[in-house]
Amino acid sequence: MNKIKLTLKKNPTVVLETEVISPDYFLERTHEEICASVVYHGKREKRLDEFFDVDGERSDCIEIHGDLQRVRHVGRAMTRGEVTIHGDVGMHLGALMNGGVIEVHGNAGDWVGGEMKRGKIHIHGDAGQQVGAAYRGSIIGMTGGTILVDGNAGIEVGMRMRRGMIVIGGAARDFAGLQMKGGTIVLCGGAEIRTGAWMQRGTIISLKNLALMPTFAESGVYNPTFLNVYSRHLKTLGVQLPFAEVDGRYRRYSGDQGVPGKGEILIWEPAV
Amino acid sequence: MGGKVTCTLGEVKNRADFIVYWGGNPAECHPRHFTKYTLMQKSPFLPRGRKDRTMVLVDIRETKSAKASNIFLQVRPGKDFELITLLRAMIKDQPISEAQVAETGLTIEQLQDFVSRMKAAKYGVFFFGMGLSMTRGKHMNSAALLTLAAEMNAFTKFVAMPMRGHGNVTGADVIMRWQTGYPFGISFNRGYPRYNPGEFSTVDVLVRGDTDCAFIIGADPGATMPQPAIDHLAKVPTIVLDPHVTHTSKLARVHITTAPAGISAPGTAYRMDEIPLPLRPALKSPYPSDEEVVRRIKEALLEKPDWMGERPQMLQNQI
Amino acid sequence: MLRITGGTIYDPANGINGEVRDLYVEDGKFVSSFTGGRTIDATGLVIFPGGVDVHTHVAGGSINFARAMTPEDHRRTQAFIRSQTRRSGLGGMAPTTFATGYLYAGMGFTTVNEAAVPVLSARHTHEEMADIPIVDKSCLVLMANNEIMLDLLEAGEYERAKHIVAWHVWAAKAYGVKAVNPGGVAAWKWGKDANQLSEPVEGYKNTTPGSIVTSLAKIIDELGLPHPIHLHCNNLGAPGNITTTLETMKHLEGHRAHMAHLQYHAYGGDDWDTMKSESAQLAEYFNAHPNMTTDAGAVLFGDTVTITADGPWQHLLYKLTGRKWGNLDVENETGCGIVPYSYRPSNLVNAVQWATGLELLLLIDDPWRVFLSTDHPNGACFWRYPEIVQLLMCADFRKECMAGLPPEIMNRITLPEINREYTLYEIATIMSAGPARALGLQQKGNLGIGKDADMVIYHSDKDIARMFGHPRYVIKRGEIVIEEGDIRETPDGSEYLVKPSFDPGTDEFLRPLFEDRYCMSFENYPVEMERIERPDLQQCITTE
Amino acid sequence: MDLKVIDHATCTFCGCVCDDIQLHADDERIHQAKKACVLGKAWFLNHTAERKYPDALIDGKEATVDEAIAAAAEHLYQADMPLVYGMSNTTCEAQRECVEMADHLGGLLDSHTSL
Repeated sequence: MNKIKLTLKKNPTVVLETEVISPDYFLERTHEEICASVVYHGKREKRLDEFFDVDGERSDCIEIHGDLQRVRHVGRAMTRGEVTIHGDVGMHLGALMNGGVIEVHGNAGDWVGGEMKRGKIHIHGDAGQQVGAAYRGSIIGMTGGTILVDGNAGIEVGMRMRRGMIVIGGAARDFAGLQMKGGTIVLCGGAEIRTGAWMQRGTIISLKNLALMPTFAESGVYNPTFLNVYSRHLKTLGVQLPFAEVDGRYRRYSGDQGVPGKGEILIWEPAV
Repeated sequence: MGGKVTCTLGEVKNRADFIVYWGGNPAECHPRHFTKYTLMQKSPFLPRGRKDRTMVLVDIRETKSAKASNIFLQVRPGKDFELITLLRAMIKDQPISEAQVAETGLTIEQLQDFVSRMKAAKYGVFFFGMGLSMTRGKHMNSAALLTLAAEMNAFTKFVAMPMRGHGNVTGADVIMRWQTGYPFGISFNRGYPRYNPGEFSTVDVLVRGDTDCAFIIGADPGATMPQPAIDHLAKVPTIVLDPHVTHTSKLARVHITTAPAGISAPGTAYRMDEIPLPLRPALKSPYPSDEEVVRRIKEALLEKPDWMGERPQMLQNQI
Repeated sequence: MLRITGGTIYDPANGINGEVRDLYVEDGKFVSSFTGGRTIDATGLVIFPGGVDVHTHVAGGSINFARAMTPEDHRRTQAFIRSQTRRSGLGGMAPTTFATGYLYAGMGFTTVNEAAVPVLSARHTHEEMADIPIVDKSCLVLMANNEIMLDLLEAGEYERAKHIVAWHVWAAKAYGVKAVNPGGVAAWKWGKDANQLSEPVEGYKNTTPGSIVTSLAKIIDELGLPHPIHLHCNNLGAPGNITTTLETMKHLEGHRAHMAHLQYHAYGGDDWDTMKSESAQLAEYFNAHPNMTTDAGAVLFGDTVTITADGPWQHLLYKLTGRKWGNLDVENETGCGIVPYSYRPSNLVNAVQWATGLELLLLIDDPWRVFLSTDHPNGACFWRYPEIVQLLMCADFRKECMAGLPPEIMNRITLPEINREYTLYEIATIMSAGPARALGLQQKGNLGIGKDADMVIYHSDKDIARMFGHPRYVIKRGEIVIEEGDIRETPDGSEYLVKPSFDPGTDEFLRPLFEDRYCMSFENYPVEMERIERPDLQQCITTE
Repeated sequence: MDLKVIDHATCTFCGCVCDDIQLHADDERIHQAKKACVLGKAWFLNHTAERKYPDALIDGKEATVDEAIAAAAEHLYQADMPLVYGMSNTTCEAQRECVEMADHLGGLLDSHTSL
């Protein structure tokens, strides 16, 4: 398949902002046009090929190699195609994304999929803070799509999200699901404190025990059939969600009473 | 969604009959706050002054400010956010049990009493300090108290205000807002202001090494910031303007001594409630003012060739 | 020296209605003629005096509070990139100061009046105004809830109250006096509101909102301020508030008055479900009472942030919308509330508001007495004025817009029955000549000899919104500031002030009261003249 | 010796910004700060008009203000991502210059608030 391959050849000394690295932008552009795309090294306008070797043209399939920790806004607002990154990548990966697939074989910075609408992001390593979250002052975070993080994630996972799904394979830090309005967060490795704080609606599923806010009230045990559906969906994404009664059950908590909200947190209790 | 409900300090002086200090120690950090604004003043509405006012201190330890208070609520360290969220639930008559309250270190009776006093107040005010805003949860702790204050307005008049330290930090906040739209944590690298605390805030920027030259004025990060941040300041060219040769000056490439504001440099400063006040310097300094030095650096920059080149006048879509 | 030849001129102040004439500018003023100099060929173009906004909120504590509350809007709005000579800025619901200047000038406005300055934040307001480039500015100090003044009125000490008002105008370096919700803000500080004009204000025995209005109007007339009392009536935005508004107007008989954002005060009905427009009734009274001017406070559909010194209204909005809310109470005078808000055509209340603003503009006969405004940013952002011009000039376009409203609105508004279309001459009146006259700024809104050479040159265009949104040239005091959308120059504007006379003993009288009520030193309050960038002191006038 | 008296002086040590201080000063130092609190007194009395520090330092060596301004401007001009930080203990007038400089530099701008 026709594909554009970018290889980092010069390490940025400060932040490199590259919202042009996006399938939508590259699709109709020639090799020379891609090479000449404007990126921002700190405050200075530079050509993309000052930092990357560029191979290929006119494709919505992008493969990037190198340590991109300082490279931000890759795949911003993309609506189609694929971006595959071999290495770590910086902030705002796939922010405002509206379709397509991003895969990172490495770690990602903060704001992965910030306010994204559609599409899929898979981070094989760790992610930073504010995965799928709302930007400062926005009322709504992620409104659709899927974010998978195999490793750990920072604070405020899914802050103010309304729809969509976030799966954290490892542990999340504080405030996962902060002010959540809908959608689903699956925490395979549990989370630190204040999970679901101020949530209005939505579901947080944790496979590890959680220290919950005092404003969540236990509302019974739960083996709902919809988890079966979730489980099958998650299986296609490579995530195992237990749902059989013989294996255990989910304890259900509702809150956050401080709002007051109608969110739910389901915590898996394996059968003894 | 909450919001921010606040007032000027004169309103507190004239009207506030219920004053809560949360995570701050005004007796030692803002010594005249009690006497000038909150507790001791009499007004037509509060003719008996201190006797007409109730003060509550919420803190993790019994500081000197506790002596001035009518009620001291000792919250367990790191449980402010939980406590405020419980209060948000209780003012809305959500069922809260003794067990839910336990982790805050307070009893349900204490919280019920606090809630009923808040609701009975004619004019309530929360002042919050760094004990709230700088502990785990940071801006969310402040947001929690601001939200509680906003929600209390369904019952009575209630406001909240941060106890800003450090002289004129409020002025910086106010000016950045009118000139850029944002209070702090700003980047101009795309030719217009963008805002993202965590991305553009200084400690994060320094720790990640996202800057290659630092201009420091009216602050001494070399004495207060985490070591990796200080290390980066030492690594890049750092420029310091300060009345003293500071810790930061010692690791800087350039230090310029300036006249201290309000002592020997004239100008304006904003109080914590965003009221501007003129400065009346008593001394003549042998050093130039910050204002003069920064203006001259700016003028020197303007004389250099334009590095930016042609850019559009305006963008419809920001990044 | 600049000459503009062959343009079609609309200059209502001099009765010139679409005549082709040449204009000559020297040293920032219009002159009769000269030879040489640069020439702009304006053949086929339309020339207006520069726009004047009589009522807007662009500088000071409240708009700056609104900026803090809406970072999400700053991100989605237009960004002005800095150049070697120009600062960067952001537009949107609450634009930054620099962008405010660029946006106003960009649509041909050259003078703006900041309508609400709390006594304590005057110094702040002036600092912000100094950072609004291009346009000339003035501001109005809030007085109607000033506790010291109210106490004096209560005690019957009218003369003393007058000195207090004059002292405050000068101390704040203001140009006039704004009265907001008289007596109501004082009550709000206890979580209450003053709704009845004849009932005593909370904490007073004799003083009523009505008596405050009458006294203040009289004081301002006697002081000879060029701009009359600038009044935001009680009960803003409430269904059925037409009664309050008409009663307020009766209290103003015999005095000059400017009624701010009348749209918000022209509702019938008993509650939100029955709310309807009473603009016809209001316009009828208004037409018969030439002592008053007004600005529309029109609403346009879309997002904005509402921000007024009317705390009670804002708390109601917060409860209605459940959105973010900010409130800032300033001691002894004012409170301001801030709520981001979206006006939607599908919302019956919003649709009534939209129609009411237009109805007032169309039903008030005399364009010299009703002015274009949205009470920026409350009804809509100021940079959307060209859309209102289009609605006023094109009845068909209005009908098109009405087709999108809920059908049940039709018995609540009179807009469908109005066929009036504004002429260019009338637009020039409500956008420039009229507000300049109401403000008492004789050098503005006027293309006559000796006046400030502020003008806007439009392409003649059937698309009215485009014509008024994208002028060919904007000229400020003889300098081309905008050319075909490009910002050419960003000169500093002047600030208009007045110094009404007051008893020199006022300081001594006021000092103890001030220090008792306020929380800053009396000496530190008055804004020093040297703090005002380019002050322009205007004379007080004699009114009969 | 007669001390100069300044009424209604403003203290910028903490966020209270008390503006009712009476200062008694000679040419060299402030001897009294009436009404100021213990922190404010220390603030006023510890600053003097003495030349305690060199005018400027470049790479640790004494320099003139002119040289230091030129060096500062050059460092800032060369940087790809300069940072302007602090602005707590200074005047609004200086803060406005700082914001303008950051705008011109295309750099980062931040205050103590972000800590």
